Amino acid sequence: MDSTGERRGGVTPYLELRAATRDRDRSLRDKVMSLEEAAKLVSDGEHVSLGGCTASRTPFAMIWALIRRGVKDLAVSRSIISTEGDLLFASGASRHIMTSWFSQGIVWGVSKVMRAHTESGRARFEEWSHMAMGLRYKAGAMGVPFMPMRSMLGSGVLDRAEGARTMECPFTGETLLLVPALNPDVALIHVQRCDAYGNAQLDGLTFMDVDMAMAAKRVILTTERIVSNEQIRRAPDQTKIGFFTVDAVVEVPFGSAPHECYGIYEPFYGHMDLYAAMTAKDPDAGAKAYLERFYHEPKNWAAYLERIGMAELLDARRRGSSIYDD
Amino acid sequence: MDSTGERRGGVTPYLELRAATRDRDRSLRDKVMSLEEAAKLVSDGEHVSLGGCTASRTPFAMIWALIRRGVKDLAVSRSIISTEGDLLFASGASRHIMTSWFSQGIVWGVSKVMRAHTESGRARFEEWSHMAMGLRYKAGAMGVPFMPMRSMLGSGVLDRAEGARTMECPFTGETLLLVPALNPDVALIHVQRCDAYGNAQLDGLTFMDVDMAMAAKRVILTTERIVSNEQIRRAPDQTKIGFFTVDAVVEVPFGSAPHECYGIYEPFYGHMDLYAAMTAKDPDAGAKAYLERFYHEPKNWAAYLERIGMAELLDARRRGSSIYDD
Amino acid sequence: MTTETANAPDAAAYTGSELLAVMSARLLADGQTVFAGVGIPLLAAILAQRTRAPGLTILFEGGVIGPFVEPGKLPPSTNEQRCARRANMLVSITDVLLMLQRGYVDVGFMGGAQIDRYGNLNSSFIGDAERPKIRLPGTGGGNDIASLAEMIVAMKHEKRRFVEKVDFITSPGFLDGGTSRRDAGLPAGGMFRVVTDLGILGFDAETRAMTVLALHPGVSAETIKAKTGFPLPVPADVPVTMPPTDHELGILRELDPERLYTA
Amino acid sequence: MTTETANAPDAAAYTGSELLAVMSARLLADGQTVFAGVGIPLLAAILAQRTRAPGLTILFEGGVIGPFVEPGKLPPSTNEQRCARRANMLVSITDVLLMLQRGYVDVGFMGGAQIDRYGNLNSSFIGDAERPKIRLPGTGGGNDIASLAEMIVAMKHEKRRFVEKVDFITSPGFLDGGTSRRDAGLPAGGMFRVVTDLGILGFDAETRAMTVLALHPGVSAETIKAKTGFPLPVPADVPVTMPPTDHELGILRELDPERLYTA
Repeated sequence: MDSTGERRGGVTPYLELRAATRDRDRSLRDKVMSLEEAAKLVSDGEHVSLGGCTASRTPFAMIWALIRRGVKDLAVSRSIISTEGDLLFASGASRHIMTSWFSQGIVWGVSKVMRAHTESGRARFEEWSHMAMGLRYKAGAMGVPFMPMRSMLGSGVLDRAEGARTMECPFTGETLLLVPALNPDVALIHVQRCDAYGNAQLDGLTFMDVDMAMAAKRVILTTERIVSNEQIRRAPDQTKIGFFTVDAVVEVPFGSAPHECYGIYEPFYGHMDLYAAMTAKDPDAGAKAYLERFYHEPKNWAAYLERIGMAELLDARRRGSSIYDD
Repeated sequence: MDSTGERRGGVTPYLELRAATRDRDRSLRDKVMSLEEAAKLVSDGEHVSLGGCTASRTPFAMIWALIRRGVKDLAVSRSIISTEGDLLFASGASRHIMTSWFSQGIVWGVSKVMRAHTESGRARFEEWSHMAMGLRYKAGAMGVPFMPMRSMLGSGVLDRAEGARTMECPFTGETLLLVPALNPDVALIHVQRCDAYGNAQLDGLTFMDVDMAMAAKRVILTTERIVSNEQIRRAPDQTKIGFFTVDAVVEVPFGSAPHECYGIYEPFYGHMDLYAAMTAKDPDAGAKAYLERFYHEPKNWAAYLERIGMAELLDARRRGSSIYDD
Repeated sequence: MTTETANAPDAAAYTGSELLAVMSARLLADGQTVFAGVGIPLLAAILAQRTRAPGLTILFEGGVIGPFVEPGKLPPSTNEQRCARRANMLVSITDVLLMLQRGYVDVGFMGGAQIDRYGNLNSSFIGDAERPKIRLPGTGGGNDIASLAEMIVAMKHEKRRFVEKVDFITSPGFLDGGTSRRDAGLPAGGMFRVVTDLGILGFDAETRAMTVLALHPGVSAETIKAKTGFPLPVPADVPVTMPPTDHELGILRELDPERLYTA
Repeated sequence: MTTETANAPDAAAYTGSELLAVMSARLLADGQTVFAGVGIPLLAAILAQRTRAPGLTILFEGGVIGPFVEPGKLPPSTNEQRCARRANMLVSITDVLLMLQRGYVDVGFMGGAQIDRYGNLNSSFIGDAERPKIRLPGTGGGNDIASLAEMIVAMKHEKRRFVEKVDFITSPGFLDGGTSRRDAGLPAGGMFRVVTDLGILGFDAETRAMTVLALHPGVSAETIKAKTGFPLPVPADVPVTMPPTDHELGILRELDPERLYTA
C-alpha cells in the first residue's frame, strides 16, 4: 500500500475506489489466457491477496508463475498463509505478509523459513485476528471504509494492528473495534470450475474468496477446468464469483498442488513432507534449493507436476474425490 | 419492539442478545411440528420478520395459521411486502410494518388495503431503503449494533427512519449512515427443503433469508418437504440456514401459495387477480371477505389450496418447474 | 392499467409506454451494467440488449446478475424466478444492492411517480407524510439505486408528476441543486437522464436543474413546458428524437404480448 | 513431534497428549456447540461426541458446522475437506467466526503455547515483538475464539509455558484480572478451564487468577506448583481425576492411528 493509504489505515477513499471500478471493462467477454500472460497483470509493489486457506485452494500455479517472472515487493494478504508464504519471502516476491496465521501447518511445526525471515527483520509478518482479516475483505467488498467487530480488543494483536480503531457505539455505548477495509490490487483465486468470462462455481469450503473477489481491484482466476457459460447459467445460484469482478481466467489442472482443491484432490502429503525436510536445517538454502528444483527448472506447470510425481498426484486425486463417496 | 429498544434505534444490547441465544436449545434435535403448534411459538406484540420477497417464498402458510389463531399487534418486517402485509393489517395481526416497498405488485397498482390502513392512521408503514433493511438484518446476523452504508443520505426516507445516524468516517472523513441492527423475535421462512433438524437448502433466489435466520431470536421454517439429514450431509455447501438457528420445522406443500416457491411453483396469478378484484372497490370489506373465505372457512391448509383451485395449482406447478427445462 | 396514448405523436403506431421503452433503451450502451426496475426499465433494458447493446449486463434487485428474460414471461416484480432465468449468477438482495455501493453498476434505471426540477423522486407519499392523501408503495431499491448510480428515469410527462418540489424525497436526485447532493454524503452517481413521452431531459452541470435535451417527434417546446410544473428551459435548436422503429416495436411486443407494461 | 510422556502418571498406558485429549473431552457436555481447533481440541471433541456427548455440535474455523471426521483421516488444519466430511453446513470462514460473535458457540477449545495467570495466551512471539527470539505462527482464529466464547485450553504443563506474564497477548484471557477484560470491551466469554497433563485449572470468580481444580492421578501439589511460573493455589482437598479408560483411549487411537496429534 502506498503511504497515502497507510495514513488512512490503508483504506482507499470512496471516489478513488469507484473510479478504479468504473475504468475496468466489466462486460461479459472472454478472458482466457495463459499463466504467463496472467502473471503480467501483477506489478511489483502491488497488494496481492490469495484465495483459499492453509492447504486448500492455494493459487499455487499463479504464485509459481509470479515467482518465475521475478515479481518483487508484493504486499500479500491471506486469511491463513502456509508454504506459499515461505516461498514468497524466500523468492523475494514479498517482504510483507498480512495474515492471521503463518506456518506450513500444525503437523509440520513452526515454519523455519517464516522464522528465518521475520526474526532477522528481513520481512514483515503483519498479524490480524482471523475474523478481522475476513471483515477487512468484507468491508472492501461492500464499499464501506470499515466493519465494526467485537474481538481483538484488549489484546497485543490490536496494539500492533495498524489502522484498527476502537469506538463507543452510538446506539448501545458498547466498545467496538472498527477494522479498515482491504481492497487488494489483485486477488488470485483458484476454483474448481468457471466459464471463459470468469463466472466461478466453488464447491465445499469457500473461505474468504467471495468477499475477496468483490473487494479486489482486479481478480485473476485459475481453474481446474473451464466450462461453458451455458453450464453456468443452468445453475446460477452456484456461481460464487461473478464475471464482472474477473480480469483473467487461466485453466490449470491441479493448479493448487501440492495443496488441495475440494472434491478433486487432497494435499500431496509426501511432497509437503519433502518441503518441510528440505527447509528444516538450513531454511534459506533449503528454500532456495526447493525454488530451483520446483519453480525454476520445470519449463511448465505439467513439468512441475511431473517433478512432484505421478504416484502422488494419483493418490491425492483418489483421496480428493472420496468426499463424494458417502 | 419495546420502548427500551426504541431508544437505541431498536438495537438489542449485546449481552441481552447473547443471553437469548445461550438460553435456546441449539442442539441437533427433531423440531418437526404442525402448523398450529408452530403458530403457538409466536406471541402478541412480537417482532416477526418474513422471509422471501414480494411474491416469492412468502411464508403464507405460517401467516395463515397466525391469523387464524388471532395473534395481535405484531411488528412485522420484510424486505418488500406484498399481499400478506394487507392481510396482516386487515386481520388485526399487525398495525406496524417495516419494509422498503409495500403493495401487491406493480401489475396490480398501489394496494388499496395498505392505503386504507395507512392513510386513515390505523396502521403504520415504516419505510427504509431496501439496502438498509438488508444491512439491518445483516448487522443483527453478525452480532454488531449497526452497519455502515452510503445510501438514504439526504433523503426524506432518512428523515423518517427512526434510529439511523450519520457519522463522519474516522478513516476517510466521508459521511456514512449507520443503520441499527434488527434482531427479530421470530423469523418465518419458507424453504424448498430442510431436514427434521432445520438444516435448510434454498434454491435460486435467497433474498435476505440467510441473514434473517442468523439475526432472529427464533426461526420457524415451513418447507415444501422434509428430507433426511443424510441427504443434507451429502451436500453441506448447499445448506443456507443452519439447524442451530431453527426452532420449528413444519412440512407444508405449497406453503407460499398463492406466491411462488422457486423451481417448484410460480405465483398463482388467477388468485392474485381475484384478491386485487375483491379489494379494489371497498378494501376493508373486500379484505374481510377474503379472509373469511380463504383464511377462516377452510379447515386446514389443503382445504385452503382447494379453495384456490386445483387447476391453478397445477398450472403454477407447471410454470414453476419450467426454470429447470432449459 | 389504462391506456394513455394522448402524448404520443402517432397514437396509432405505438403507446406512450412503448415510446418510453424505446427512447430509454437507446440510452444504454454495450458493455454497461444496468440495474433495472420492473416494468418499462426491464423492457427497455432487454430491448437494448437485443438491438444495440448485446453485451449489456442487467441486474435485478431480487439478486439477479445477467439473466435472459423469456418473451411473454415477464415477471410481476424483480423478485420472482422469471427474472432469474438463465442468469449468470444469483446473490442475495443485500449483495446485489451492495454492488451499487461497491461501484459495479454503470446505470440505474427506474420509473418515477413524481419528480422535481433537481431530479428528486417521490414514490412514498402524496400530501403530508404523517397523514398522506395517498400512500404510495415506497422506495424499494429506488433510494439505494438513485444514491449510488448514474440514473435514467422513465416516466409519463404530466404536470402533476413534474413538480416544483416533491412532497417527499424518496430517491435523491440533486437535492437542492448545486453541490447539495455531494454535501449530503452522496459523492457518486446522480440523475443522468429523464425520459418521458414528450422528450429526453438532462441536468445542468452547475445548477443541476432539469433541462430539455431533445423532444420527441411532433412535441413542441410549448407542450413540454405546459406539462411541467416548474420552469423548464428548452434550447432554440433542441434536437428531435428518431421515432421508434418497427424493429424496436416488434421486439417490445414480442416481449410483452399481453401488454402488462406497455398498455 | 517428539514424544513427551514424562508428566503422565503411567507412561506405559497413555501419552501426555492422550491424557489431555481425554481430560478435556470430559469437559464437553451433550447439546453444546464447540468451536474446536485442530490437534488435541479436534480429537477431544470427537472423543466427547463418541462417548458422553453424542449431540455435541463441532464447528471448525474453515467454515464447517457439525461434521463427522473419519477415523484415520485427520485433517492437517481446520481448512481442508477432511474437516468437512458429512457436515450439516459449510459457510465462509468469516461467517463461522461471526457465529462466535453472534453468541452461537458455547465453548471455544484450543491449544496454547504460552499462558499466564489470567489465562492470556501467546502464540505470536517469544521475546520482543519487534525482533522476536521466536516468531510463532500467530493468532489464527484464537483471538476471536478467546474474545467471544467460554474457553477450554489444552496444553502441556511446563514452567516455560505457564508464565507470570505472557510476552504478548495473542488471545485474551482475563487480561489483568478483575473486571479488566470486560472493561476492554469483551463483556462475553472468557477462560473457563485449562487442561494440562498435570491437572485441571480454573479461574477465581473475582480476581480471575488461575487456580487448581483437580490433579491427575499421581500428580502432587508440589509438582504442579514447581512446573508453573507463577504462584498457583492448590486447595488442600483438591480432587483427583479419573484416569483415562481403555474405552476412551481406544477411540483416540482409532481416530489417530498414525499418532499425528497424540504422539
